[in-house]
Amino acid sequence: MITLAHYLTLAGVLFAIAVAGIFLNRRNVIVLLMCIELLLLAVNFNFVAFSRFLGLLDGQVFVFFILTVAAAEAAIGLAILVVLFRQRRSINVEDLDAMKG
Amino acid sequence: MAWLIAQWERVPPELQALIVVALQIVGVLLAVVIAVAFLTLGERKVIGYMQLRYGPNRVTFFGLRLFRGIAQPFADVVKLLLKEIIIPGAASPFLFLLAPLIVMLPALAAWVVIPFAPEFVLADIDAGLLFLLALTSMGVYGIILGGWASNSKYAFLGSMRSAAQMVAYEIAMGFALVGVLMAAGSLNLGAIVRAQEGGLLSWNWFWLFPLFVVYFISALAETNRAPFDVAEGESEIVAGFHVEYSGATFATLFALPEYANMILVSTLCAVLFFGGWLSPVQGYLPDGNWLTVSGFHWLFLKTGVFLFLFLWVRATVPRYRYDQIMRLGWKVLIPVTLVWIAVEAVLAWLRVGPWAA
Amino acid sequence: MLITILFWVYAAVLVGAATGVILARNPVHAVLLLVLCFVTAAALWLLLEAEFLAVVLVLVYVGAVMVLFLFVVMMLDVNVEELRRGFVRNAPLAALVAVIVALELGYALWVRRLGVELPGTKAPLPAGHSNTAEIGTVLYTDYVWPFQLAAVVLLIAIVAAIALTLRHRPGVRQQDVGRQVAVRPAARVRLVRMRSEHEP
Amino acid sequence: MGIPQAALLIVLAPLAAALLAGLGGRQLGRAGAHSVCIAGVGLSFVLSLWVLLQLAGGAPDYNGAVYTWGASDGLHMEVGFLIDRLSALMMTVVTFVSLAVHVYTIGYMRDDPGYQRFFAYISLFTFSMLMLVMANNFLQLFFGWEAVGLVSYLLIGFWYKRPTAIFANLKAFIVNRIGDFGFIVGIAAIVCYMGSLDYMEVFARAPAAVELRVQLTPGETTRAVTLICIALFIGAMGKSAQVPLHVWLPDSMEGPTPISALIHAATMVTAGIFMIARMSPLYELTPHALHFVLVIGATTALFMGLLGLVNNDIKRVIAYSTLSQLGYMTVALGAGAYGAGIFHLMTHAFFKALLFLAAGSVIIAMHHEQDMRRMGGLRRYLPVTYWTCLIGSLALVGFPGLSGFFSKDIIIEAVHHSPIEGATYAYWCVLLGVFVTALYSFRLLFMTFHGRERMDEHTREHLHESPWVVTLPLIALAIPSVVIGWLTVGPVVFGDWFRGSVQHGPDGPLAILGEDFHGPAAFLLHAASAPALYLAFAGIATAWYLYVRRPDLPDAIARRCAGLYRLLDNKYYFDWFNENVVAAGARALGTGLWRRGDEQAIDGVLVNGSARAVGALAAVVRRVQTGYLYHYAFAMIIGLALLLGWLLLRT
Repeated sequence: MITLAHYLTLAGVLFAIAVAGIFLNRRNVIVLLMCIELLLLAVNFNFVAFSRFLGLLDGQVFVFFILTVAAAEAAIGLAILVVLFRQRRSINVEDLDAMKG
Repeated sequence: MAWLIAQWERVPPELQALIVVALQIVGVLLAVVIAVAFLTLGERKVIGYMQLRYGPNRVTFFGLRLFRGIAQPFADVVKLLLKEIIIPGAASPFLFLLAPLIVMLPALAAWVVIPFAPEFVLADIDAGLLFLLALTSMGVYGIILGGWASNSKYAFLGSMRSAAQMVAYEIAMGFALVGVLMAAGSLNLGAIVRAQEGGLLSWNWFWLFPLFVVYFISALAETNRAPFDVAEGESEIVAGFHVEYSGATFATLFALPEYANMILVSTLCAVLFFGGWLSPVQGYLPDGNWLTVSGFHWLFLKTGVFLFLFLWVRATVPRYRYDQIMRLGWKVLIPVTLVWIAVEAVLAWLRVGPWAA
Repeated sequence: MLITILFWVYAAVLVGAATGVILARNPVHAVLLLVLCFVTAAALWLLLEAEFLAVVLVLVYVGAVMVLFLFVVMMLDVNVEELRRGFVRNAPLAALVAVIVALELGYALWVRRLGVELPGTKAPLPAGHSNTAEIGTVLYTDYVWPFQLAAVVLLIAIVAAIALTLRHRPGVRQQDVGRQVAVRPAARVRLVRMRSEHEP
Repeated sequence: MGIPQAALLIVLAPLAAALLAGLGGRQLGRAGAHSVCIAGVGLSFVLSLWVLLQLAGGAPDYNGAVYTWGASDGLHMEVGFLIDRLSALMMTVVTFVSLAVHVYTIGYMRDDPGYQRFFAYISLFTFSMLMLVMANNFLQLFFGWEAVGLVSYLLIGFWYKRPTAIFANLKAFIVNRIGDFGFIVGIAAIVCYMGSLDYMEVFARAPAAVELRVQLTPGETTRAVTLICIALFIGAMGKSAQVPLHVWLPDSMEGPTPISALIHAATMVTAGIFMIARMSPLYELTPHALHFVLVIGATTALFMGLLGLVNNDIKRVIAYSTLSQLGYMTVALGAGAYGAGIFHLMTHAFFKALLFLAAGSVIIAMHHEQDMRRMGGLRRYLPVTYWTCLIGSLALVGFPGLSGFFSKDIIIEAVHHSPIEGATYAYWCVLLGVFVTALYSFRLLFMTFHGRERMDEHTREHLHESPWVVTLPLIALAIPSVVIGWLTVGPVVFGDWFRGSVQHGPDGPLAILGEDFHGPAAFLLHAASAPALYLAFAGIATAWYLYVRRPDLPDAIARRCAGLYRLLDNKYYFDWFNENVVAAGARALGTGLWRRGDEQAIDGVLVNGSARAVGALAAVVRRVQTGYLYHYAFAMIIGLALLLGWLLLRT
């Protein structure tokens, strides 16, 4: 039988993969954004699983809001990315160091 | 026969159910594919007559002159399947081949939630309408990938146009569906049909007429049909996203999904706004009359009418320009749906019409 | 039984796809693999009987957000090779951090337990149960203000995205429907009555 | 029309006139401006008189709010009027003197370019004073108080191109601010301890609050009501020019003479006196505060009078006289004889305004020459001015039967009978003050109008009596100067005129005096047995001897008593002290704060120092802040891992 622990473990593995992805793709902003989406997906997994196994709906409502905010974040993030690319002709994170002292 | 039944009894019940479902799926798919085949023929004939020409009239079964051109679809299928599949040199082969499948899959998968008759639906799921929306939104991937993987600027431009157009009209379409689900109080398509019981004027189109119009126009755009077929605008970008495809890949990327989608949205029009399998004279004639009996034939008839509308529009309306398409989608259709949803909410609040109960 | 099989299949696909996302050489492949992740995740959520969220995940993420990603990836002329520099050099560190995080999570899950009955299973929900209706009920009553707030967040995101990427290109002629509609024949055509030159 | 409507009109008429003349002066023209202002103030005067007669006829007091512009935590901030006999009397006096000054100004300021502005100011001043007098709450009182101060600032510096005028108006403003600080502390203390701004509520709560104590210095408590009264009196010291906050008044003679008459004789300086009389229910609760008031008043009365003996500027002599007379009023208040104080205020308003206007008339005739040493023998050229001035002087010194006689004699007697600590000192001060008053008054009169004509030829040829707009107010003021005391001493001081508005202690001096009072005539006879009258006559005689008979003698005395003369000539070194100790100290403090505090501590250490500190810190932190997005992402993730680990390992 599939238990709560199965889902939580799956989410944990997903989270760890996403963390590794952030380290690996440190130059590519788009993949970074995608890794963040993966992180959120892992978190959402936990919410949904707990919601199901605890019999409380609030977890799912929370996932709903996370999805909303993540969608907004992705939209704005990509818009910024496009503007950035127009300015710099690059999305290499190492080129985006205007703040560097 | 008895032996077959006995063998059937020996099969475990779970497997039995699986086999039944699989057979149903195969049946529906087969029906859809055949319908697509004949729709291509129908399109050519209808437009031909509208434009005062014959259309296909050579290929027949065994030389029977009665239905001239009736075997044309089969000839086409054979031709397409036998042709060479050319993969462009600089293309990404995996994605190039994957794209047609991605386009085809949602177009066929959507049929599982369509209620064909009062008791016949492959998957009677609660969130049927959402499922439909989710699936139609996936179709865009195939087009984008097809265009991108071809590594051709015409294909890429066509796919971009198509994708933008589909994303834009999906919103208007979604809002139109919101109106429907508000009227029915359910996302289940069967429940939506049952909520429209009671004859021609109790169907959704009457109270949701603006939404119906928006839905139909969006359906035209979603299927990339004329007059919204700029994605394959021959005069500008050769043939759009499928310019590099040939043979079976062309058939699955272009012909099959497009016509399958046409049939699907026509069916959905019938289901969502025209009472699905319900009889239009229900309640106007005494019960038991053969005309008032609900059934698949009504759905078939209504779908046919909408398909004819599709063809009619293609034959008569000139193609829109791209910016005009975007304008229509964002600045006309979406506001119309928003306004009508508000009106509908007020009507429901005031308990007018179908919300009186 | 069926559910168990489906879980393992989907879980395997999910983990594989996620690994593919972070390792993919081509960003387009990464996006597509991420789409696969979302689709399998939606399937897993269906197993968890969260149909609404599963469908919404596909609808919103697969249907909209990832399309956006795909657009951006395709339209930006990205030098992929240059972005991959340091990939191998970072791999050990990445693996280390990932393993640490995984170990911590596993420790929390399997050793500390955090007061949750982990091995417990749930009976399937009754037949007439509608997850969508339930979420709707909660969302429009208890969570109505957060819901409105989320709507505002989305609206701001729309406005911000448009404002950021909007640019006016000089020299582009655009159709002004209002002016077209406002045109009157008198403003365009002048009818002149002329005497014919030859007598009939 | 009832009293409330009349009250509103009384206040608004001068305000409207001021606004018209001030904002639309260019359009109205000179005649228009003065017509509007005189009409406004005239209306106020007529209505005030009507209200006074109504109240005298037994109409009930009016106490009500016109407009509430704020309520906070039970504290109501209102515009409201309290019209009782005290305020009605004040209103009448203020508007009458103001009207006289208005008319007089037509002649005095005839050639001034700021004609309309001047009329706007004096009408505005009248409005402010009326707001002050008619207030029924402390906030409005404060409003009027400050408005009066503001307008006096504007008026003293009316000739803003004269450096001395600017200096004088700044001085008046600053000194008044010091007093106002005390005043607002008093009001704040009232709000704090009584919880209300309304007079009647405060008075009603005051007896219950008598035992409230406040700890000002460690280990020592003071009664809150004493604190309140002394703080309020400090405000009154500023406005009513009591020692040591008197220094602004003589200098303020830089303003045009009508202002001197209006502000520094009849109205503004009396605000303090009026306020303390109004607050008599509070002052009656605290003998300590009364003691303070009494001593300050007595000191002012005598020592400011002495200064009038040595000054040669005609207006300044009158100004010192005003100071001295204000001292008398304050003494009356300190002795608990509030009615006597107000009575003297009223009589003084008439004859002091008269004296100022007469001085102004002289100044016009002398072409703005104010030094008495260049005058003399003017009575032949200015007969009306001379006679009215003589009447004013006689009233001032207390010639039997004239108004000043009654008011001053009552004060002296009241002090004599006062049980307050320090009354003996005060008694001697005011008694000697009578002699001094007579001396400087007649010194002024004799030096100006009698004796040798000391002006130059050119001036002498142009000497002539002032026009009727100048002399008419003189005559109009001379009449009440003569008769008002006789007519009103009975009811106002000893009758029940102020019952309800001013609270006298049951065993106060006025009660004792009242037992012996049997009408003005009897009072006159009774006074013959007191020393004050003879002192006054002695003063007049001395003045005559010194300045008519032997004009060379004063200089000789001055030479003989050089130290004393220098002390008086330098006004007891108050100005020197203020200039060289207070102001210089403040300047030194300011410079110190600027150099040490601002430039070194704040700019050097706090601003630049913190900037440098941040810069130094940033130089270190900058190495951590690489600017690379992924470094931050790494930091976050590693931090997350560490946090998770800490959470898990924390048992």
